[in-house]
Amino acid sequence: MMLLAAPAINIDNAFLSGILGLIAFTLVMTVGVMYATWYERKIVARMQYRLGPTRTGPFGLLQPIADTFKLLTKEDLRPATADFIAFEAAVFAIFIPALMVFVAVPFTADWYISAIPMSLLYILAVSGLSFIGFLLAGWGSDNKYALLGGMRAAAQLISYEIPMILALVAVVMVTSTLDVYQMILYQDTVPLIVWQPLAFGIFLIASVAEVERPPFDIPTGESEVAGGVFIEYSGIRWSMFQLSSYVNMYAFALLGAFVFLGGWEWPFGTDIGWGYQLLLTMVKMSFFIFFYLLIRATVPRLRVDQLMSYAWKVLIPLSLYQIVTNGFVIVYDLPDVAFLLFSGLGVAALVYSAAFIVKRGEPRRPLTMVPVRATAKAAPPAPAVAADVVVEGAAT
Amino acid sequence: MIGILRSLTQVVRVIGRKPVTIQYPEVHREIPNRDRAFPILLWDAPIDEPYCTGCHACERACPVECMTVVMKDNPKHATGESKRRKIIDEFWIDYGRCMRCNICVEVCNFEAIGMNNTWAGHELSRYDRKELVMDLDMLMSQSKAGKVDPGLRA
Amino acid sequence: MVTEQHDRSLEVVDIPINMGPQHPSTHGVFRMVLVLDGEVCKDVIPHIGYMHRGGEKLMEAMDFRQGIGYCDRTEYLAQFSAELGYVMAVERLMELEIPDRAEYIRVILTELNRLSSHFMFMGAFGIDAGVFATSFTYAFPQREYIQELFEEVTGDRLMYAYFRVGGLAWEVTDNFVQRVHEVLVHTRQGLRDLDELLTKNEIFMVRCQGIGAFTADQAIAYGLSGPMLRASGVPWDLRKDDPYSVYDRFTFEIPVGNHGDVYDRYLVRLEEMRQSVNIIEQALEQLPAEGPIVAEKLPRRLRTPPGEVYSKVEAPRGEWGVYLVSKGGDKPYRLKMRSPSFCNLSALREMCIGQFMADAVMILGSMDIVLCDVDR
Amino acid sequence: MTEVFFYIFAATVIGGALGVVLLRNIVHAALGLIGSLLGVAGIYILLSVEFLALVQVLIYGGAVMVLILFGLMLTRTRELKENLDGDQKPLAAVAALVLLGTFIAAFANTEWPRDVGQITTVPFNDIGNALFGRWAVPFELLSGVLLVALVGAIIIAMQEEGEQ
Repeated sequence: MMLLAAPAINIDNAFLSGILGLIAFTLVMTVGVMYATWYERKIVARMQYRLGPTRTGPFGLLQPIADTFKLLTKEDLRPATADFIAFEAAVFAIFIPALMVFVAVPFTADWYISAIPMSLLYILAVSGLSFIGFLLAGWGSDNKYALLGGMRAAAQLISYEIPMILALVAVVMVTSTLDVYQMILYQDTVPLIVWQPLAFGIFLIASVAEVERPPFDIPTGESEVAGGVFIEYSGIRWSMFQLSSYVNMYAFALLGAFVFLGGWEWPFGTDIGWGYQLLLTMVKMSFFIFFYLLIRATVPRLRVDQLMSYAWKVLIPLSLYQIVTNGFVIVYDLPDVAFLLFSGLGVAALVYSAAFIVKRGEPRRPLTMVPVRATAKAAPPAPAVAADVVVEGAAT
Repeated sequence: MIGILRSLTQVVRVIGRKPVTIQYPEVHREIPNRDRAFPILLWDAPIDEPYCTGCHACERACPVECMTVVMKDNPKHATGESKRRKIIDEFWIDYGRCMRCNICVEVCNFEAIGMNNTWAGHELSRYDRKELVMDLDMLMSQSKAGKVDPGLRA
Repeated sequence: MVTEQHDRSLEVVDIPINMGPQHPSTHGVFRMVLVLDGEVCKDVIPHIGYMHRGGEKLMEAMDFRQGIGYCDRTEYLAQFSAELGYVMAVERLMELEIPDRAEYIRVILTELNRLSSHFMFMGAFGIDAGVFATSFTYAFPQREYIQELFEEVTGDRLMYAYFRVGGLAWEVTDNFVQRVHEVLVHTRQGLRDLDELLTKNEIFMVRCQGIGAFTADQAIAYGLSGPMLRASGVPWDLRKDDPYSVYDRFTFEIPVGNHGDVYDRYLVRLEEMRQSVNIIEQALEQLPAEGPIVAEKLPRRLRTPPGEVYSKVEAPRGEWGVYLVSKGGDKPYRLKMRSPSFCNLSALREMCIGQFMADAVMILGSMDIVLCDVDR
Repeated sequence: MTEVFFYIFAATVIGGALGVVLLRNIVHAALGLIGSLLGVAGIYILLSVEFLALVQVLIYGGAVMVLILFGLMLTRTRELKENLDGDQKPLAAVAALVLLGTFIAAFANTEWPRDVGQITTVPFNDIGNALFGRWAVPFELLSGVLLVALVGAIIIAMQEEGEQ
């Protein structure tokens, strides 16, 4: 039984090491999330001609700590008509599964909390539990916005879990293991993103939906349901929601890095030290995080019916296609390139699908331009003024 | 998908551009000479008295009636130091009501009132709205100290 | 132990949801009650009046110069258009001849104001669509350059009170023409940014297309004006159809939509901004270098002859009209503002019924209302 | 140590089940059901059938509960004031007693494995092979039934929408 701090300490008791690992992990994760928010604010600010936090400490580095203290000392409100049990339990029902996912995550070759033989299934099963919290929060807040948000959240989580699981099933067919650790070892030469680009694309999209980040943030859509399920929460409870949403983001980024990008195995193998492995994992993870941030700043929110139809009409058929073609390749023992071939065709379909969902009804006609001619005589012209002014800061 | 990719490249391109943020309390944006914040009274430095004679023109013209003017006989006129027979005694402007329309400046016959065009005219936050009612000393203090050069007059 | 008999059939209940006056996407203190069947709006009940201050009545108690400040405060995103409508009404009553230079400066500033107002729309509309403030921060720095120009010229960032009966309050700054050219560089960049970010984005398109569509007949029946009307396919623009000021001296194009939906309204506004840049450039070329900026023989105290007049201008949001009755003297006897926001907002219910809740937000955003203008 | 966990899980299962029956608030009862189902998953883990435990969490804890909660929350359960007991209470009691007797009889007559300490683990691959090899036909039949149910549900839902 490995311990989180296995390279440093050795504890034989499985329970003790597990509990210690969880505690240490929760603390590390909390700090990590605090700085994820800082990173997000800085990066997104630069995408928007802004600077982001600058006041607290150098480069605003103390901003997360200030925010934490603010949130912790804030008045904790509960609506008088809220359902006590549902309202209070919802926080934990979201928070605990989010952190439980990390029990099975192998950060490096010998650095994980618990080796679970079916860790992929475990991660999916546990992360799928969080919808209970959303439903309870939505119903327990006794607020119509929250109810609407909770229903949207549950429907969305359930819908996007299916393409996500199917995409991972396709990967499982290739690697023929349910253990994330084994899957990483499988990718010692070529990462799975090469053989299964379609599954990767589906996983990427579905994971954005699972962590409810834009463009799939309709359960909390600020401009529609004004915070959705979180609308009645404040202070520590609200920050726990935020914490778990970021922890979820980490979890899926890690899962993607392990399953599709080769985790700590590719391209250097297991021989390098655990420090480098951890670094490699983090780098791969931050690709995903950056992607999440990028589309957050760019893409508008989908509508709830479009969200559903995208999952059911595009992602699920494509993931089934991936499974079927994988089956062909495995049964008829075709070379690995066939994986890439079939999957690549699917990716083309996925790219096309974005245009496909746009199509509705008659074709668009461009604007008609009605010309207006000058009818009156202009005033005598002014003396020439330099029209080609060059302004600093204006990019071409 | 092409459209989304175009959006993404646009967003990434902006990362390289210069942010437009001005770090406000440390860096003050340069405000133009014509800027009009709130009306203040001007100080006739050579004679060492306000220009304002308390003629009530601005008070009558103010659309929101934020001014109160009381005039008195000018003591310096008796000694011959000043040509102004009457002079301002009390002057209140409620900055909380003023809508900064510039009309008081336009109607003033003595060029005695001007719009503050310094940052001091903008940074006027108070804890109590009663403190926004400025009396003669407050209205005059900036001009008296020679910090104001009202740019815009009409 | 027998309980009362109750109806076993499922009773379907619609959820009334109160949106506003403090909802993030109602653009001010607008409140609407959405009656939702699941996510679909079955009814929309708008509530207005939270901002009502009796502006028209206030202006009846003020002389013509004092009233200008209230025009700014009524239409606080298109102040110059509002001022122009009011000032033109008084000028028509007094039969004043406005010097050319003043007219050109008015046109330049009004068109710049249209740019700044449409920038505001682009930013807020992106947020309604769910772009995390990126459209907003693309639009606002560029809008800020325009605001700075206005501040240099008029002395104020928002409440200009610069157009006066008979001309302008004071001369523009010496480097005005050059400054406008500088600002236009930024404006073009902002237009490019927003165009790249939104126009072809598939998700943006799918959110906008086919939403809140109005045919030309419906649009005319509801008295829509401005981009809302033009998006529905009616090429009606007061700058073309009833030219005021010196608009008959410019060559430009009026964009007209073919679908009448939210996406067309967005496109029409985007194209209008390009045309505004075009008009400003022409106006800068034609702007007389020197000349009076105030009409001759302007009395110190403005007094109108008795009579009534309706003057209208093409404001960014549509037809901004001022109906003014005078019985002589220095104050209007009766003043009525025909505000485009109010008339456009009347179509909200018709547009929203049968659409999704998220679409209702988009439709409201596409109307680009100014609540102060609605309530007055 | 394992016993402690067993008792914790067992208490969760029984407590959750009691909650389902006894709690007045129907959403709280559903919460009890979730607890009960997750407790069962815990017992599966103690029995070293992780696959079953995870599937229990995934299917019962996830998919089934979401339907129940959806249904309960979208109906106006809070205003459901009337007594849910009917005048058939004695009959129900008789039925329950008969069921209990059957269970006890079955429990007593079953021949349980002697060695409780030894847990025979079933390899995950065997389950898969059995499911798609030996039991392939029943499995496919079952999925056909489910598909029919799914299509039927869609048709019913579409009809209701059309009626409005």
